[in-house]
Amino acid sequence: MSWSWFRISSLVTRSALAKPATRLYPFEKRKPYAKTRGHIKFKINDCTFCTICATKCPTDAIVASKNDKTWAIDHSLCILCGNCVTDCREGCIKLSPQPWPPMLTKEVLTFRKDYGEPPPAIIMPR
Amino acid sequence: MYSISFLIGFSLLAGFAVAASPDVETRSRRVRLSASVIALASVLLALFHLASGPEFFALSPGVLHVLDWMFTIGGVGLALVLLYFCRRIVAREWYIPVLVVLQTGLMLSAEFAEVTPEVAHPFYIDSFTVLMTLIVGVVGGLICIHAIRYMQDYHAHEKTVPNRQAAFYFMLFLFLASMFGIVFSNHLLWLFFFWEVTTLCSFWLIAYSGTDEAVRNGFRALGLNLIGGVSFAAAIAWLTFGPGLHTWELDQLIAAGSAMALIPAVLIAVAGLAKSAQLPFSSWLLGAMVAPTPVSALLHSSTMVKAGVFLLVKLSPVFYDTYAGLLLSLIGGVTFLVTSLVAVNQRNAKLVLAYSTIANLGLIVMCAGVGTAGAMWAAILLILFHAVAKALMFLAVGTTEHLIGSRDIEDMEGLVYRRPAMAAMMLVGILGMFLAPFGMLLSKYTSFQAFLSMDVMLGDGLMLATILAFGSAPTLFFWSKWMGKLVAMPRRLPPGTDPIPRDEAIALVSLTLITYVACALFPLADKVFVIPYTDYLGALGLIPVVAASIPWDNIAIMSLMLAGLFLMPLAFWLRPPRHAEVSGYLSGANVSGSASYRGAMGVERVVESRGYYLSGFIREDIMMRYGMLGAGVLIVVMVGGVAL
Amino acid sequence: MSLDEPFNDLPLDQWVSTAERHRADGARLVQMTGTARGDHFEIMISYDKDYRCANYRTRIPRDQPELPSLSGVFLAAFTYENELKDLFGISVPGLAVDYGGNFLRTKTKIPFSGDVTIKKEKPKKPSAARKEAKPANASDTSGPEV
Amino acid sequence: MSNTTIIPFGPQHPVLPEPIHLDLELDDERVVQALPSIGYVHRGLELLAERHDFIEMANVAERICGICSFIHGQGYCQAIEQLMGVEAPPRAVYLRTVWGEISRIQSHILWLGLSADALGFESLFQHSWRIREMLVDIIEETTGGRVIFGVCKVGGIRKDVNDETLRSVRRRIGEIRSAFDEIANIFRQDATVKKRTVGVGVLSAEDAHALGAVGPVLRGSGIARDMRQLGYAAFGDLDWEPVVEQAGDCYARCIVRVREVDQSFDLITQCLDRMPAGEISVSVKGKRPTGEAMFRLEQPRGEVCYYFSANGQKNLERFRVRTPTFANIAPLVHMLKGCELADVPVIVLTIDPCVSCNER
Amino acid sequence: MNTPTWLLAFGFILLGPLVGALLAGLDRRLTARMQSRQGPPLLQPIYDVLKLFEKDTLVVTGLQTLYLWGFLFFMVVSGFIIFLGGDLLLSVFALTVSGIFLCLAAYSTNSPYSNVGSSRELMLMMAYEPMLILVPLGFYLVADSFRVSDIVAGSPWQVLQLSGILIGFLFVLTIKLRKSPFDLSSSHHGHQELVKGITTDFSGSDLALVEIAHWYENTILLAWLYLFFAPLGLAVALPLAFVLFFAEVLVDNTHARLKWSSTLKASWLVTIVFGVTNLMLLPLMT
Amino acid sequence: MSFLKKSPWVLHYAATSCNGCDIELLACLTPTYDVERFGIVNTGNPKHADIFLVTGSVNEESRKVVENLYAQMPDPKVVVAIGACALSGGIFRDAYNVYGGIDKVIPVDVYVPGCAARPESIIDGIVKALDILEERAKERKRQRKVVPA
Ligand code: NFV
Ligand code: SF4
Ligand code: SF4
Ligand code: SF4
Repeated sequence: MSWSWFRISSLVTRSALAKPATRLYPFEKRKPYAKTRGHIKFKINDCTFCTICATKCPTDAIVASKNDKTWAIDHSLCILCGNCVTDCREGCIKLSPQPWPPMLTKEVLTFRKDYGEPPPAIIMPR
Repeated sequence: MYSISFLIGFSLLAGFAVAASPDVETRSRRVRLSASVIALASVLLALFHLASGPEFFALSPGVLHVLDWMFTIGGVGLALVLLYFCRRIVAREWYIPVLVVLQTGLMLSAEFAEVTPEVAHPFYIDSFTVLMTLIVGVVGGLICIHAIRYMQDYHAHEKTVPNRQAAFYFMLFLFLASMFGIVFSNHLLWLFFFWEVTTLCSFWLIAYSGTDEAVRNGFRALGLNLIGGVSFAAAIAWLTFGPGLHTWELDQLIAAGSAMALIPAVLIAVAGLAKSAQLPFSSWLLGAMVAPTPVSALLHSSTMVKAGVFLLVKLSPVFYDTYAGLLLSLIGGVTFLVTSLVAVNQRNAKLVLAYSTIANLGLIVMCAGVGTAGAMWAAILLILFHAVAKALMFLAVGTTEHLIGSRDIEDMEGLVYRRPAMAAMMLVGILGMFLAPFGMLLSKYTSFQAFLSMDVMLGDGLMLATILAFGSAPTLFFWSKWMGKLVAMPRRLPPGTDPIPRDEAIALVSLTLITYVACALFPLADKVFVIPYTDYLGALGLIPVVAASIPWDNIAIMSLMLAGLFLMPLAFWLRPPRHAEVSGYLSGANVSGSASYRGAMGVERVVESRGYYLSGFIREDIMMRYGMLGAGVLIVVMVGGVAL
Repeated sequence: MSLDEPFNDLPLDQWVSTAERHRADGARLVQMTGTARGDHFEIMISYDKDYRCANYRTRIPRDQPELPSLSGVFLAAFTYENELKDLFGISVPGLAVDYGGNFLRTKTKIPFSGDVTIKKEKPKKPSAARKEAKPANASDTSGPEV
Repeated sequence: MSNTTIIPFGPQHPVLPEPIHLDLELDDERVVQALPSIGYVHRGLELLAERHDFIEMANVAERICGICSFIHGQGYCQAIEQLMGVEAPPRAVYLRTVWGEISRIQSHILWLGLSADALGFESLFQHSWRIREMLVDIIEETTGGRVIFGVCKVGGIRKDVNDETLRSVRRRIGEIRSAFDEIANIFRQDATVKKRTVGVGVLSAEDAHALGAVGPVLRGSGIARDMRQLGYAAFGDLDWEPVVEQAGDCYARCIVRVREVDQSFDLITQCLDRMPAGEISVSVKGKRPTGEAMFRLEQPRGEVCYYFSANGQKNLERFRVRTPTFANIAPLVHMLKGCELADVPVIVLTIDPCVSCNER
Repeated sequence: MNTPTWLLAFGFILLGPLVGALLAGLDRRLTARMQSRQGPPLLQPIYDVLKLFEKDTLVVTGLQTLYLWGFLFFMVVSGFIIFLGGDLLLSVFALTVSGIFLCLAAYSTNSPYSNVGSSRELMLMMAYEPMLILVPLGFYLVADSFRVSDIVAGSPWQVLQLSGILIGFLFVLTIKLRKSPFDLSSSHHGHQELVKGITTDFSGSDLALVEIAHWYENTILLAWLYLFFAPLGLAVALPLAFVLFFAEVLVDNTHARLKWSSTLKASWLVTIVFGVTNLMLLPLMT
Repeated sequence: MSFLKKSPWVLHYAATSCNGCDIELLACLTPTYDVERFGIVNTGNPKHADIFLVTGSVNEESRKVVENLYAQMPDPKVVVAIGACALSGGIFRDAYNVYGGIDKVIPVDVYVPGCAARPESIIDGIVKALDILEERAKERKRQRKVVPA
């Protein structure tokens, strides 16, 4: 043992006496940063079903169809790159700072224009 | 008296009878019969002398005279035989014949001295002797029975070794006879004769296979034991010619106390140290491991080497509270510490056993040097438990070697599954060697107590206790490691099928039972074998008397532990828990259902776990060299100091 | 950066001698790799000395893909050569530590030799999605309330 | 019979956060031989260049590895820009440099934590990661991701960072720096840490050179080679020297990283001081990369080499990454010989192996 | 041997693990706080063990459960002896036997990690055994008995007389409690070269047995510490023992793990320098 | 009540992941998130684990490991797949050497999306897994009552 021991012991003792650095997550939630990429949020209102977002998506997480007026996203595929957000000319797609919650089954969230607003989610289990 | 002569005489005759057998069958039968008779006779003798004080036997002058002459002639004859064997020695060992001549010369000069001391009681029996008789008779007998089958297998394996089994058994029984002689003789000259006969037997049996190595090791054993012999002869010469004490009787010598008897006692102690392979002399016992295993079991662990410590314990009252005694204890201590550590290095089962034997003898020597009742108590019980457990271990290793073809501890992996019976017996043997609640550990307990209450100089007992504490640690390490190997899951070999040969099984099972029973009944053993002896010495005023040392609740708890050790496997065997079996954790690379994994380069590899030998940490050669040096210095100081 | 460090063509028989020359020069082996072309493999190698790279390229035919090993010159080459062996199926005689094609273990053997191709698939028709569409199970799938 | 214990070390092993496998042969505890085998993280992402066009491919490049993710993205984008002959605006270049250094610090602190853990120094591990988390907060605030930054794109960066944030970054960097100093001194001086690392896994300068070691492994052996000296991004304008240690043992490599963290703090401050204003990206519409070239960058673990071959198509012809870990495998095998079992994780960690980089 | 001591001894069998579990819980909590973490609830060790009983038990060989029972049994015996006021040296021996059973259990499984772990455990036993034996010897010299009941009734100055022994004991306590820098054979937190060392191949109820035995061990070791101060009376001795016990947590959190050879050398050195020297000087102090 | 819920021990394996999710997982264990609050311990050993946390898109080599680790975990157990890779292969799903998704290899109970999955999501995922774990424990108890051993 040498004097160097006191450095770490002082750090450790100070930490023991101070408040822990822990964020008590599920009980206390912190405010997300504006830029945080949590999940892809879609508003169908202005969508023209041009499918640009679908082609630009590197993982094919988005499937859009003009004929059926549907737009679907598979959150299990999305890597939150944000390409769709920048490429959508209508501004239908936003990045929400909240992460998509864990799922019990992998599901595709499908939006269809006919249902109007607010769009009910339609699920297709894979 | 008759029982004594019967034991010595019958053993000798049995030797001749066995050697003269016309064929193998007859010989086996005769060995079995004689061994049983010897064992039975020793048990009977024990029963007759149960828990009694010492008895001394006088002989009529005529008989005494005849016997005296016979022993003299025998002594000379022995010297001639040894000189005859010496024709095969190499130049470096020129000192052996010199030693033979020297000791015979000393002997004869004593014998033909002008005034020789009267010997009133040439033989005696006391409870310690009874214990030794039981060890020699029962354990020795069982080893002889074990040897029957073992030697057949041995010759079947070792084609090049000339088959001299007739002579082999003769030597074994001759050895038993002389062991009985040693434990019963009160006449120092006779004792010395028997002593030398055991040396001869040991030499011959070590060299049995006739290979260069065996012969070389045989001569090493002979040479080192002869140094002890010369020292013994010198003691006798001192007792004959020297000033002061003038006696040829062991009990007189002991009774004379340290003031009078220290010089001859120290000289005899050197002989005892050589015989029980204490440190500067240890190398012979390691070399002796080339002998067939029953020989190792009989001579080099349970009986002959015990003769050395037997004598030391006998002389122990002389050493009580003397510097010589302290030095003796230290020699034992150094031996204990060094050999325990070195044993960690070994993977050859017989070498482990050899080192541990030396270590345990060292422990006994430590106790002998202290010389209090407690120490003697510990020493005597150590002799008992060690003899039984070690014989069991040696025989088990021998049998296992024939069953699995190796005496390497690593090859005994998974013996519990491959050879459950063998493994169980070995486990009992190992447990007996070092674990609570078995006897060895008990004796250690008492040794601690004895050491702490000794009082030669400041810190002496503490020194010994510390040595004991440090020396026990490696013992624990290598024995547990061995047990670990036995219980490990076998990775390759399937269970063996061929049964354990009957003779070997008899010996092994009996020894296992004896080990267990000896532990269970140890309070009895202590009452029967030790207390009468120490009480007698106390009554003579040679040592301080103390009350029995182990309190009852300790005994109760130890019985509880022993019962636990017995009942738990039983309960487990009756109602085994049913759990799903999977293969071990191999970092997720398992090949399913086996002990192999997908390794680098696309090969499938079997995992292996070898024991730790600490070979980079404990260096056998260096440790032994320093140990020898240290113990050598201690011996020189002891002898020199006393002589001055 | 390194547009000014072009790849020099090197005949196969100078492969080892060039390495030896660079080694004597005190250069360091930076990397080795390959590319599968029509009927041959290109093997590229780079040596570095004082932050300057010397790059070489050699060609070995597909029907006899054999490259002399440099692991005798630069021991570091053995990882690259094993990789070439595993990914391109090039045999490298004289390899110091030869994994025998088990260094970088892949599902398809020698995937970089041009047999494995990964093309963009056609996006699925969402009509397929509609067929099996069913109403949402609100508790599981509703996104976070933002 | 031999006295070797054979142990499969990995692929799943708590000391290794990532799957790598070593066949260990031990005598008592001394390593007689250690043979690595890899392939647990091989995805074959170089071939994904056939699947994704060169713009999308930046996303793949970033996901070569989650630790050195940003510099992969940066290297990829820089290289494509050069092959296309466009130049990213200076603000983008400076921000890239800042992020690159932040990424280096977080990688080094992460490594310091893991190596403390391998030494059995749990509290030091926890405290290192506590400090790393402060850094991750900066990353999240400026980029929106915690480990995958996702800010680089061919032609510049995606999102600007406003000056107010930059000022707060500057302040926070100072705080982190003083928190880190405390930890750094423990790594530098603690007796048990030294006991476990000094003289362990020694790699001489000659061996390091011959075995092709890179990064802190090479610099820990006394050879000053740092690819940032090539002057890519803003490094040409900044004022710094490569960090070198002479001993070549685990301790030296550890100290190199500790000192590099300090150096990176400096570099970040320098960049923030000189941060140019202006555009953050240029349009690359209609341009395609052509030609072939090799590019080198300094990752936290050392020199990374990219090889590109493009022929004016949307998809690259060949994309190849030689990562620093790959170059450090040979030195690792060399160092492992003759060490002790307890040293294995320490030595393995001091090359800071990144298996997903290594196998791509 | 009167009624209260019997009560104490049987009380140990029943409540010993509970005390040990709380010690373990406190230990974990304190460790967490030292690492700036919130840490688990105090009863976490108990939850863990109860959970383990709910899990399946996978074994490599059925025999391993037997050895683990041996481990637990001898551990209980060892503590029983102490709380009965019995023989301390015998208690050490029982503790050793129990340790060996744990090693046997680990040896009997197939994973090289547990095998190396038990080899290391044996090495550690070899390292701490001499010191552990010196403690009763020291008590014997001051209290003239190995018996706990006599030691408790000894002189209040004994802790000063045995200060070297106490230091040595604290040193090996670090090994016994499996704390860094000597956490070689199994590990608190899974990040070491031996995975979980000795316990690698135990699961479900088998692992629970190990945990319970460790709880007993905690209590026993606390009792050992208590013995040093026992003559000072419960009110002084117990807090002191607690403080020293938790000083080990600080040690745990301020050291990197050492290697086995350093451990062996260090502990033997400490044993000699503090333990043996203390014993040798003892006659001068009395 | 089942104590499984109070003391979930986790095993983490990076099956062909890019490290991103693994770091986030490790971050959960460190002071800022400290999942030991819930009794969660990273055991590093399948035989002690209740929850299997897998990241990455699984290739041939890691498939064998994942299967083996899963088999070596004693029941009841749950599997949590973390990150886009583990859910579906993410960006690598077209690469030639990956299977894409842990559920192609072993049954997955909870899917935690994200690239990389954030520590908060991972904690949520584990909490979800706890309910399933408890459900399984209850189920087993019921079965045990029906069929006495
Ligand atoms: N630094 C780095 Fe990488 C790269 N390139 C490398 O081995 O970490 Ni994942
Ligand atoms: S979301 Fe935007 S890009 Fe996508 S289909 Fe609708 S309008 Fe087009
Ligand atoms: S964020 Fe990226 S991956 Fe996700 S849907 Fe948009 S384009 Fe696809
Ligand atoms: S999901 Fe994203 S961050 Fe996670 S392993 Fe896959 S590529 Fe890496």
